[in-house]
Amino acid sequence: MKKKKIGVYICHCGGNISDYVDVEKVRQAVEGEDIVFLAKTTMFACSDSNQREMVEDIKVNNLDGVVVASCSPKLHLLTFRNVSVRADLNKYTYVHANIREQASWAHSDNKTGATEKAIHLVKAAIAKSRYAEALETNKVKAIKSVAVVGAGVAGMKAAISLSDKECDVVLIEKESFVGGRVAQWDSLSTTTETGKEMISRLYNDLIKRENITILTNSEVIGNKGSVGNISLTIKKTPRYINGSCHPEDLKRAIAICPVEVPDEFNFRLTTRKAIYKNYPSEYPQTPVIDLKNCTRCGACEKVCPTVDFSEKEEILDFSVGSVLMATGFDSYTPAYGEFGYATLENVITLPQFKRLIDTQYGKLTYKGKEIKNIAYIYCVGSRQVDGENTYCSRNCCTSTIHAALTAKSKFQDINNFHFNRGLRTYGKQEILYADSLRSGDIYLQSYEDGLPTVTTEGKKTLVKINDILTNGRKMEVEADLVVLVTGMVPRADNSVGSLFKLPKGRDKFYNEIHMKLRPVETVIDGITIAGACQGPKNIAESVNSALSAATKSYSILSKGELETDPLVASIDPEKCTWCGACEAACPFDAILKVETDQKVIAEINNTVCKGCGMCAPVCEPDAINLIACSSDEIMSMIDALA
Amino acid sequence: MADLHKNSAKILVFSTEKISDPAIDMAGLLKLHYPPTVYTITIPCSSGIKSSWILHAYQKGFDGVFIAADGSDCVYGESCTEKTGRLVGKTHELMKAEEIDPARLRMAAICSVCSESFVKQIRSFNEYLLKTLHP
Amino acid sequence: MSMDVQKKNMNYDALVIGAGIAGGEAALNLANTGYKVLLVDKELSVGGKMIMLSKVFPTLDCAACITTPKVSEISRHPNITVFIGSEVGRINKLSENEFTAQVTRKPRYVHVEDCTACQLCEKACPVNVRDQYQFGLIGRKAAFIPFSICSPKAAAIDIDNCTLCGACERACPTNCIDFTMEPETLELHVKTIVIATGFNLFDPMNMPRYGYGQYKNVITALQMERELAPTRPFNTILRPGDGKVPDRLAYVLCVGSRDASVGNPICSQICCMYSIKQAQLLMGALPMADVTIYYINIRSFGKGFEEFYQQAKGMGVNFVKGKIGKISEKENGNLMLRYEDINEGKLKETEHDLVILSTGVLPNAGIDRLFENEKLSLDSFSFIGQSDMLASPAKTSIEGVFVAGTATGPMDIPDSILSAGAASSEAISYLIQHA
Amino acid sequence: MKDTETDIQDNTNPGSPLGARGEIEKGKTAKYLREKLGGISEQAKENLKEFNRIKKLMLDALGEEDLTVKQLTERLNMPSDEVVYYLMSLVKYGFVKTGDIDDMDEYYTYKLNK
Repeated sequence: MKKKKIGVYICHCGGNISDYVDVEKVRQAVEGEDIVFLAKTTMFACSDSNQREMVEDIKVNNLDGVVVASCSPKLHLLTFRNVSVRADLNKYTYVHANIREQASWAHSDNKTGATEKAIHLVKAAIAKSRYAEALETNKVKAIKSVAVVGAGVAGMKAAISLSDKECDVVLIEKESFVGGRVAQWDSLSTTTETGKEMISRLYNDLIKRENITILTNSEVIGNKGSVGNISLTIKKTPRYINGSCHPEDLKRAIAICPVEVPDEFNFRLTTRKAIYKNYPSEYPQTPVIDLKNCTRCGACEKVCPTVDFSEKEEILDFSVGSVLMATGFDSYTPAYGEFGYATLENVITLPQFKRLIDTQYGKLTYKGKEIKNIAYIYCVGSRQVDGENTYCSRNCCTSTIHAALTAKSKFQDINNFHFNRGLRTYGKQEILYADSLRSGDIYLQSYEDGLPTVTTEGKKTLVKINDILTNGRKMEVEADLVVLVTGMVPRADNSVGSLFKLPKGRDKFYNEIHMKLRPVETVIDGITIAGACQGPKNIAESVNSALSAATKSYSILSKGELETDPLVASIDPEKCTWCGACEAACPFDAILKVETDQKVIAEINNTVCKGCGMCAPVCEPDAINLIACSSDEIMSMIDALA
Repeated sequence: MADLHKNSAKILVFSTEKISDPAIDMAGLLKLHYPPTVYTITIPCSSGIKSSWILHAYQKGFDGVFIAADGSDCVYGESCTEKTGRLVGKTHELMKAEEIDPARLRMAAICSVCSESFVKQIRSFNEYLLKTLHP
Repeated sequence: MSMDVQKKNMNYDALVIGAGIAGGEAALNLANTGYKVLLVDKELSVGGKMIMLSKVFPTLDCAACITTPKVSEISRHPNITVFIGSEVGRINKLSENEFTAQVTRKPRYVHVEDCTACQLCEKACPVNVRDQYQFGLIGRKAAFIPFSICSPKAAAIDIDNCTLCGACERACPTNCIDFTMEPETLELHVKTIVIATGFNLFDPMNMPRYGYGQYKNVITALQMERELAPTRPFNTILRPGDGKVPDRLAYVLCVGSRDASVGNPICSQICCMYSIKQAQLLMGALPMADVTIYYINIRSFGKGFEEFYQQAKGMGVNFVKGKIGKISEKENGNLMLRYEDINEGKLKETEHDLVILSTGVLPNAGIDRLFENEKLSLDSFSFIGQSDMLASPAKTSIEGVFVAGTATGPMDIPDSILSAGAASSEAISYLIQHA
Repeated sequence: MKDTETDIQDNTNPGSPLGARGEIEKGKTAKYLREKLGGISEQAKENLKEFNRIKKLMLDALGEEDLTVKQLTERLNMPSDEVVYYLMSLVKYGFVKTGDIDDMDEYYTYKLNK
């Protein structure tokens, strides 16, 4: 084999690296390596001018490959692979060394150590480069269809956007009805449209589209394949109502049903029957029978002919190219006794309060008592000092002020007292805060080390605070109702997330690859995330991320074909003696037993192999190597690091 | 280099591209320091590590080898944990045969946000190796 | 006027106005889907405001590391044509998916394709004027490369300050400088438009009580951003009044935001976080310095923001809940800040040696006037109006015209990028539906 | 430069008669514009004069000894912020370099970059 000629570029990263790593010393340490034809330092390796210089260098000097030592390959591996391609090199000849996250930053306390480590890391990359060969990418047919998981506002908008782009969509909703959280709200800020009206508008748009399949009562329970061709198994629970139900029959059926259970749609403020609909205009318009609570008394069957208990659970299979996750959030449930929650009867959460004011007219009452003084305690379950939820839930300040103003305008003699920790009505939402101050709402503030308390004295409920806005004065409000401003938390049920192996961030919401470079993509190829499953967001922010994710999912598939890394396992037929150990180890059934030249050996099915390497260590005769991670490469990297 | 060895052992880390690498990167981002003689080789999945690589590292003078395993987060399936465990067991046997202290091979599950746990693990491993190998 | 307009045969699927991070992202999304895009920006480089920043919150990635690869991808994308140093003139909607737009290209006096950015012209030029890309902290030549990571990386001539001595031309090895260039106005046809014209910053000269302009050690946060950037003007942190290394720095938040008296009642959404970020960077650059942030409310609402705020507190940044009344200057250039300490309910006075004003976000006005036969509605703060703000945030009052990034109101970089994703999604859908 | 009917490529420049008109020589176009405009603006002229004056004063002063901004301010009898601006520009252009910082870690001295 002819000796390789490579170029090495060591990035200053404008000080991020060069403040701690002596990049010139690294350059000098590696320029003498036998295959290194040129070694340069550069202020920003990723800059346009350096990229051009690299292309020029490769072409002029007929380089066989390049190594860039800069930031994490998560950020710029693709950037430099593309540079190689522009210089007519195969992209797999490119090797990356991470001397920022794993050298300059990790060892910013030890410049000599960081420099030594960077030298070793670059030498290891050069060693790997010695073996890096030109590879053909695998071309995979991409199914132009996207599964959108979750039919809240984000999922619905993503589905519409994909459908507009002539992409097939299967919209999968776990609940019996679409609309998610937004369907639970009436009045929204910045618009006269109610949440329910907005959902109706989106639903009417969805159902007229032939390329969208809407599945309610449905859950993804199986997932096979990879980007371009993902086979989903979906379990669809029946509604036990066959065909469209006559409204009058339905009314009678609901009236006659003897079961009463707490209504989750109204956050358990009210009850519903076992056969139910959450609100009259709800979609789909067919009601549902909640079999978990149904006593099978048969009363509804008698008054409504469409009730059909013989319906069976269905298992459906869909093949899609990409999956867009829009599974939303849960509302934080306060701990028992947290600010009197569950121990005092007039303490409720913000979502409950919003349902309460939406469902009442004339007088505002709770548990039969008229409400005048309302105390709102902010940041319950968010910005926790002792708890795990250290993040701000972003939307609750605005949502609370909006609800408080709505209550004031809808009911008489309401006094709002806001026990906050610094209002975060960012951007134009500030206007709402100003309106609230103007309307006479009272704001009292504390720091995290002096949170308000909720106590009772006789029949009175008292909220006390040392108010920092009035020089730490002890203030006390007698509240008829205490509203705990609960924030957003990740879904407690993460079954679909774990099915797709979606990584979570420190806040336990799904994590994007990079907040600014790739904000809606996950490390799992072909799976995008949208809306509040990625972190707290308001409606407009959820929609923006939904449309971004839709564009990303679409662009992966729009060409009908996509390229995947050819980094699969390979078998040395000389060494292989077919013992079957590899076949047993492979989780993807990618290993076949074949007969050649009177010898039985293993063979890799390249289109199925995902390149995990699980087969390699179990092979007794050491006949299996992963392309680009072969024993030769790893051993030579170890030599360079030693 | 001699100076560096006084308080830092030479450790080879096998880390996985999608799960533990992001944690190690984030440790750098958060400037959670650990000894600079800790080097990472990235592989797709921890269950693909060959015993021969680990033994080679000891021959070349590494004090310790640390497997930052995917654990149950592995994108290639749940069998990863068990398979990685098995190959560590097998390697321990080989190490004993060559009279290498099996405790010089350590494994811990490092998820994509386990930066602090990674640094903690590495620091304690470093202390152990310094105590036993460079007293 | 119409005599000068050249009706070249130029058709694009989309016109993206503004090549900042939002416009760039929208252009890339459209181009990667196969559409021909014309990206227009009035500056000498693509990259907008973000490319000028040091590091960005809350991950402390350097801004250059995020912008430069995008900028590089934009400049070489086969489906993107970039007109920099260019302004969009009148726009007319002819039919459902047909707009005409005039674009005026101002002369750069340099043939970009021939320039090698060797900087010999810069060396030869005798003129020194304040560098707008360093916010006036330092000088630059009249023949100059705008900044080190600009794209295209090529020289430009600042004709207003040029003495036409010809030294640059004589020094240029590729003969790429050309003073015969003239502005030209082109009329083009596009099917859809994305507006990503970004924002302006509040000019603190409009608040005389803070002394900006008068007291030289009162600077804006954008000036501090440059002092902290890798391509920093002083190569260390100095106060511009006398070159002293500062050690008692103060941030004044909400300068020109949340303040109806200056006509901007809304919150600028980014100032708390960029100030906290700068404070963290300053703690690193000047380990002995005290950094105080005077705030009304800290709005660390985004993903990872609250943790970033707590991290700054942990590093020792001093947060004071207080409203600054007046700043006055001492003889030694230090500044006295009079403020109302909200916690103690007292008026107080503290001395600092450098004061940084965290100025707010204002609309980049004027774009609505370009539309001749349709009305582009604005909101009550003069940002571009969103016709369906919650369900389709990128839609404007004109069908086929979409809006991305801070043109609709203040937002941070991640939100700008998501908003650009939404605008390009709507534009792609529009192009497919009206093909 | 290009035929008007062709598509304009990335980053090309606005129109220029160069080449079209034989009489303007490449590399000597400043003269053309000066003649066309009938001279240059007074302000640009003044600005250049002022810069050259201050540059000379600063370089002369630093030629005698290394100085801080404060000392330069006194020698040149000009506002200290102007001194910072011009001095840092001269550092950027390579005439001056930054020396050591004083014992209080407050002010750097500056010296000629020989």
